[in-house]
Amino acid sequence: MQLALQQFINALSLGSIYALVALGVAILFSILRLANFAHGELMTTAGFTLYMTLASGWNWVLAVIAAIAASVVAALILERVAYRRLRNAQPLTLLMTSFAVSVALQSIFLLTFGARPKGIELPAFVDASFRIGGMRVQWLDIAIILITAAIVFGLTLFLRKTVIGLALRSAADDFQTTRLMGVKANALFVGAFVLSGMLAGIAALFYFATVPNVVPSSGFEPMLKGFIACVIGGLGSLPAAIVGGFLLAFLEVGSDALLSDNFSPYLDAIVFLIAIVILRWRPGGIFGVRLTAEQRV
Amino acid sequence: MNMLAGKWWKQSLVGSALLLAIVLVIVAIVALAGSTTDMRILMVFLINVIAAISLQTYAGNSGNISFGHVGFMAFGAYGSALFTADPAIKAIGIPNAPAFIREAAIGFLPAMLIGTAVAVVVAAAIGRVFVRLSGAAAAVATLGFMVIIYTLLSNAEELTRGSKAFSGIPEYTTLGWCVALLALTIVVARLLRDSNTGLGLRACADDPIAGQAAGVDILNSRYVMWVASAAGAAIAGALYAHYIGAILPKAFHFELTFVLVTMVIVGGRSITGAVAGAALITILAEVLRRLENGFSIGSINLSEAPGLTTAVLALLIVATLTIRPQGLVSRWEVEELLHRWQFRQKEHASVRAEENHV
Amino acid sequence: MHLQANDVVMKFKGVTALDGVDMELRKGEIVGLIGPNGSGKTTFLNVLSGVFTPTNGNFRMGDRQWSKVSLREAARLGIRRTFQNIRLFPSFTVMETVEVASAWLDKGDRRENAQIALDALNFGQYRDRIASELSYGMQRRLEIARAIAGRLEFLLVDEPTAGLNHGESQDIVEVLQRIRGQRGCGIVLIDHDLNVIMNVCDRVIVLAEGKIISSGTPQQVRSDPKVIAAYLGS
Amino acid sequence: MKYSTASIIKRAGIGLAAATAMMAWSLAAHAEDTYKIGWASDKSNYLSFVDEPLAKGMEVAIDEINAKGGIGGKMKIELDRRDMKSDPMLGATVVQELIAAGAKFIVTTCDTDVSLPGAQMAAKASLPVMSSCGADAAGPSQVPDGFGFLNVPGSLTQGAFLAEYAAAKGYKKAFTLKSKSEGYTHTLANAFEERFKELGGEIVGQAFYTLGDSSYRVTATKMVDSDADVIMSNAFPSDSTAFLKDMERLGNTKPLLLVDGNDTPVIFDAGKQLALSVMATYGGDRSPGSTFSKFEEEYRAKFGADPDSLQTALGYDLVIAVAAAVEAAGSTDGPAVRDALHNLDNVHGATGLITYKDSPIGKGIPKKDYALVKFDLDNKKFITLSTGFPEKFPPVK
Amino acid sequence: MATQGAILSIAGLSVSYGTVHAVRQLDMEISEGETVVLLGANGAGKSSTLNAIVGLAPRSGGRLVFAGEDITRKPTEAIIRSGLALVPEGRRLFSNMTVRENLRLGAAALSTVEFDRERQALEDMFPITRRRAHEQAGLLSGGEQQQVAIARALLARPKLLLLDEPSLGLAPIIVNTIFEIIAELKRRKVTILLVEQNAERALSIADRAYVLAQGRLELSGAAGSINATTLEKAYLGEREHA
Repeated sequence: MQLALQQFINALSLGSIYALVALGVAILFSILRLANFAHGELMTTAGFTLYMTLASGWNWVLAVIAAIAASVVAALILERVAYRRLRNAQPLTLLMTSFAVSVALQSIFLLTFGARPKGIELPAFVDASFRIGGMRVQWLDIAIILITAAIVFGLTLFLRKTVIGLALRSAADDFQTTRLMGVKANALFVGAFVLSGMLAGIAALFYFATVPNVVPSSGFEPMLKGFIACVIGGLGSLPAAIVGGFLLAFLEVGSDALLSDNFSPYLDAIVFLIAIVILRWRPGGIFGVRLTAEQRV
Repeated sequence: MNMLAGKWWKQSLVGSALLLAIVLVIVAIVALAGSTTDMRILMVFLINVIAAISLQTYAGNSGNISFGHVGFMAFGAYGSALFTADPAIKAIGIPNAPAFIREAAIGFLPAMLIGTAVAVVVAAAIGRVFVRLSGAAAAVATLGFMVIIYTLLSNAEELTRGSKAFSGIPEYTTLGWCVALLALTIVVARLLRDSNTGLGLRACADDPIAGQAAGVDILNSRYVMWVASAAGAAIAGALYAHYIGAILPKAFHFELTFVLVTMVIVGGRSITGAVAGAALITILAEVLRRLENGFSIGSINLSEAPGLTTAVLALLIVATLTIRPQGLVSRWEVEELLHRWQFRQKEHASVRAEENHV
Repeated sequence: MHLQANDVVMKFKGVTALDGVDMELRKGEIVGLIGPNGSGKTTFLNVLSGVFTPTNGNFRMGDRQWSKVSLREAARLGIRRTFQNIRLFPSFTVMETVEVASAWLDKGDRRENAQIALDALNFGQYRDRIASELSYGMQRRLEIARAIAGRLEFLLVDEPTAGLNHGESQDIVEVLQRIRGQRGCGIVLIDHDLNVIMNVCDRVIVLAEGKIISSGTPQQVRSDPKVIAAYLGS
Repeated sequence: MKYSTASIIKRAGIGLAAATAMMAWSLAAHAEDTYKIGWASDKSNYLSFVDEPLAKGMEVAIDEINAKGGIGGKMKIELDRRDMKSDPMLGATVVQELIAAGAKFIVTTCDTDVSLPGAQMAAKASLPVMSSCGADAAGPSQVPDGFGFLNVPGSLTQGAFLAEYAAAKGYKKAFTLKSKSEGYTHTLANAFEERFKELGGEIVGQAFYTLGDSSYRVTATKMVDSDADVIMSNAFPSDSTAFLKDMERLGNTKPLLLVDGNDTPVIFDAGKQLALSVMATYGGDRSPGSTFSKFEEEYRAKFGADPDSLQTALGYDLVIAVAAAVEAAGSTDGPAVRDALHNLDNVHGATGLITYKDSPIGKGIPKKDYALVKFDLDNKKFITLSTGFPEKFPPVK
Repeated sequence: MATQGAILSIAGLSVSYGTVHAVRQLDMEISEGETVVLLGANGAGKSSTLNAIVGLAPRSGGRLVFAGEDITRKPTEAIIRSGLALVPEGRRLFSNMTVRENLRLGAAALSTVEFDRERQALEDMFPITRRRAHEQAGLLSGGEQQQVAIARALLARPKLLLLDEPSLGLAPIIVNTIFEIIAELKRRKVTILLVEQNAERALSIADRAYVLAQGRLELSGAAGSINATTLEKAYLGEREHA
């Protein structure tokens, strides 16, 4: 029971990180139909920023702000340099472009920082934990879960209460009519990338708080998890991304905790298999719209 | 005479012959003028072309990308390698494998057929799931397939030595084999592409509603292409294994996937496109790599910028996709390109003639 | 052979687009389907050709009866169509566009069959052009050529003269009459140009708010006060 | 417009001419009096983080030898390192290229599996070939005619060494962490398990990870919850640092055994759990005056910084061993150098005495003493507890 | 030929989608406070004209001047911000968002305080927007949706309101409501350009009318001067042809 509870908290914490990554991916997909594989590199950017700022003795609060800012700036540069020209391109072209951008960024990190892991000097409180009824709970996990909840709440508020938030939602639904409301198209794209970059930055903070090193390829694994979460949840929908993130985490932790050691090396395969089985029954994801013939024939 | 008139399969054969002739010219030039290293690059290129054409048979016809085809290459590679490797080496390397594998020492062709058959059976068994997906869901699901195969192979210590290299594979892959199998691949891929199934599927990639209204069965057509392309990938995998002599699961992972998918996307949506993309990517990668090596000895430290090659290659791909999203040759095959070029020449000529009159 | 639609109802998210439509179509007959915007004409075509599954109702053709049919199955039954917003295969040549239908809905040499369909619409020297680069009028014609290649029992044509000038419209009218004559198929024609409808149709059916409000010869329909009211408002 | 097209072409032309001239010059430098070591190395993929420090260590050794006039005082060593991106196919191509460029000795990257096609290519050209730090004891046996070599004693002996240490400490129940992604990350742990059981221990749990995993929470939870009295991890950074962090947060108090891949300052990012940890590595004698400290001084003199991992010392050792073999062979001929290397006995390397002669592990695999070290968290230093070699270890498979 | 007092003047407007000419050489003018109706059969180019005015349809020629400003080359959002509002055909509400949220987007350029003020003023005219403010717009009936769509367009206090087929697909009784709303807007001196199929109703409310056929201006004049016979011809074709 106690072990199960412990693993439950593990899954919640892991799910929070996945959900944040998935949200960042889903925002760009819902508005631009862009499956941004370079999302992981935004996280890596934040990671290297954390490394550099903390290594040069910055206060951790400043470092955190710098990391998120770096990832937002990187997102904006990507929008301007790579994606703006491709606004009307086929989704497949967008997907391949983002794949290539991801590879290019990894190589640039390699050139700049080298391949050796760079240690991030995390403040000591990150490791703190407390006991409750014989169970050891990490403050970090509590923080991750609470902050993620706050971000989801804040994001919901932002998307419901601010004009730009409403416009982002309506653009995902009907881009033309959103422009008819006098909303600037460029502002929308920039807004979407800023949000996506911010989410990548925050997810990176949590990620690098658990992995205390950053390497050029750091972002790949969380990006992939974010994508799986999005796809099984239903691509293009923000709530689905969050649910997908937690679902994936519970799947992972559940199979890891419950399966016998013999299956444990197959964990990645098992998770993907379940994802594919879900897609078999719901090709649009669990909460995806059923793919019907286009309305306007 | 109009090259594109007559029975469709005649055009396929003419086109295949033309494409093959171009590849043969490249082969001849490298064989006559190239170094031993150039020959190796050529062989790898030929194997990659077979893999790229196979991937194209699915991706180019269906408009759906697959990140999973290296999994089928792995089936071809391991399937063929297991049955041909020296039993003495297998006795040490995989002592617990079933005897019919451990003791087998069959020829290249039957072994390749076994590898291909395994890939086809797997593709046929799982294909129905993948053909229903498109876009990002298809990308993630096929990526998942690749990870699953990779994980299974990495763990199959008893059978394949797991993540460790499986060696002692006879080096059967010669230039002759490569060219012969490439010829076969081109012809089959062309016939499939131009067949009713391929034609209908390509139409649906352009507009699924209109395609179905013209009677096309999308899912079954995709399924046929999926299975056929798995077979082609397996053949490429077998050639790979018997060229390199030692294989490991890591060889069939993200890196190779990225290379093949890039070749196909950069090339365009045809068999000719796959060949053109493979040629372009191979040449670019080689030029960049040699530039790096060439400068590594002197005082210029280009070699100290090792990520540069990959970065430049990736940025070139981004540039290609931005400038020419439809790929180098778009949707055309080589004989169609020729025909269209002639056609345009004629049009220009007539315009010029008219201008002269005035 | 008759194609019969019985009590067809189509609802989208609570909006009733078709409200119990009964219709009988006969081979060899050109039927005009008219009505104000939003009256359900295109929806009826979509239901008939398998794009949408109707909420209620069924169809019968010869000894076959169905309530649900896919786009592809409808095509195989010989119920062929064009689209209001032209739907070609943008990367295909003219020849290939028609070949698709010949390949999947016909036996024999698909190129020969496609050529026959193209010739029926005078496509002569255009066969190697890219469909999306044709003029609008030619694209409309190409859609018809594709729709008549292979099995053809009923041809559903959705606004074939939209955006065309008078000469081009006349051309389309002649083409449709010729197809009817040569192939003996039934044709359902939706068009906003009532001159076209009145000229070419044997029978006209008028839809308004998802219901048939009038039908008969063009003359009968034209002088039906209900029709005039529906068009001009009450 | 600042530059005309013509001037750009001209500039490019000059650049090209300069490059050609440089290549010609470099070819001329391949005189008879140099011994070229060709290295198909990973410069840009996931193994580059070990090949980088290895390269620096090799440069230190080459400088040291060349300063004395070269091998035997007359033959300078030259290193030609080319990128094979951890791609086995490209690895074979690069080896072929290096052979064509006049390399007499081939070094491959730090993974015997990825290196194998290249190694077989070298053997076909009758050149000895050594993996820069690959530890799979089966590696050399897969290279024909005895041309294959390792630079380290391999994972089997290290696993056994850790098991013998664990048994001597009185641990009875072990929990292991390993990954099937690489040979190194599970063969070592397998050898540990085998030897540990042989010595009466019990393996109460096994956990698997994938290279690059971010979360070890589930694994750590299981381990802390288990009744194991020792944890053995086959991970290396950054997996091992992430793992140790998660163990810390779950309040683990069980002792941990780590492997040589962690012999780098990066491991200190893992924090407090290192106080509970013991690591197997090489180079036990790091006292002032030892070969190790002499190497460290030379390294500092050349690069102006402390070596950033044990791999630097292994790179140094590689060149020292090769040079000794060439000197002993009195020839640069491939088979002669091979035979001399197989007979190398007690050569002084930075990590201790190197012996290939009559190797108890397998042909081509050197015997070197292991060191057990603990971690000085305040000064980020490794402190040697003991050195030794396992009494018994599993046979090569 | 832009005259004084014209809020919008259109000169030689052509719209083509690729090779399709939807509107050819159209001249039109709307003065402040006027209600103008644009009539024509299906496909005559009415919606294309409206879309071209706000920059959503590709303008292949002509000049558009709105409130003294040349808007010919401006992007949609800039045109909207200069004081135009379009209620598009089919309402196009954001169906997953609430009524209130839809309204808020209609006043994208306004501050929250300004929005609240405008909204309250409008809620009296469109009680539905208050009563069902927090319901999903997609769940409203067609007539209710149309009211929300009109309210949404009015929020930014446009100098000119473009209405595209507001009665489309609505039951006759609801059509009455919509026309009452238009009449009320007219009384409040809102300048309106109305595209409508229901010609009689539209003419009864409008000051002036333009009739399009096949993308060309067929006739124009005071609403009263256009009678049913002329219209019938434009809509149903000449009787002699039949």
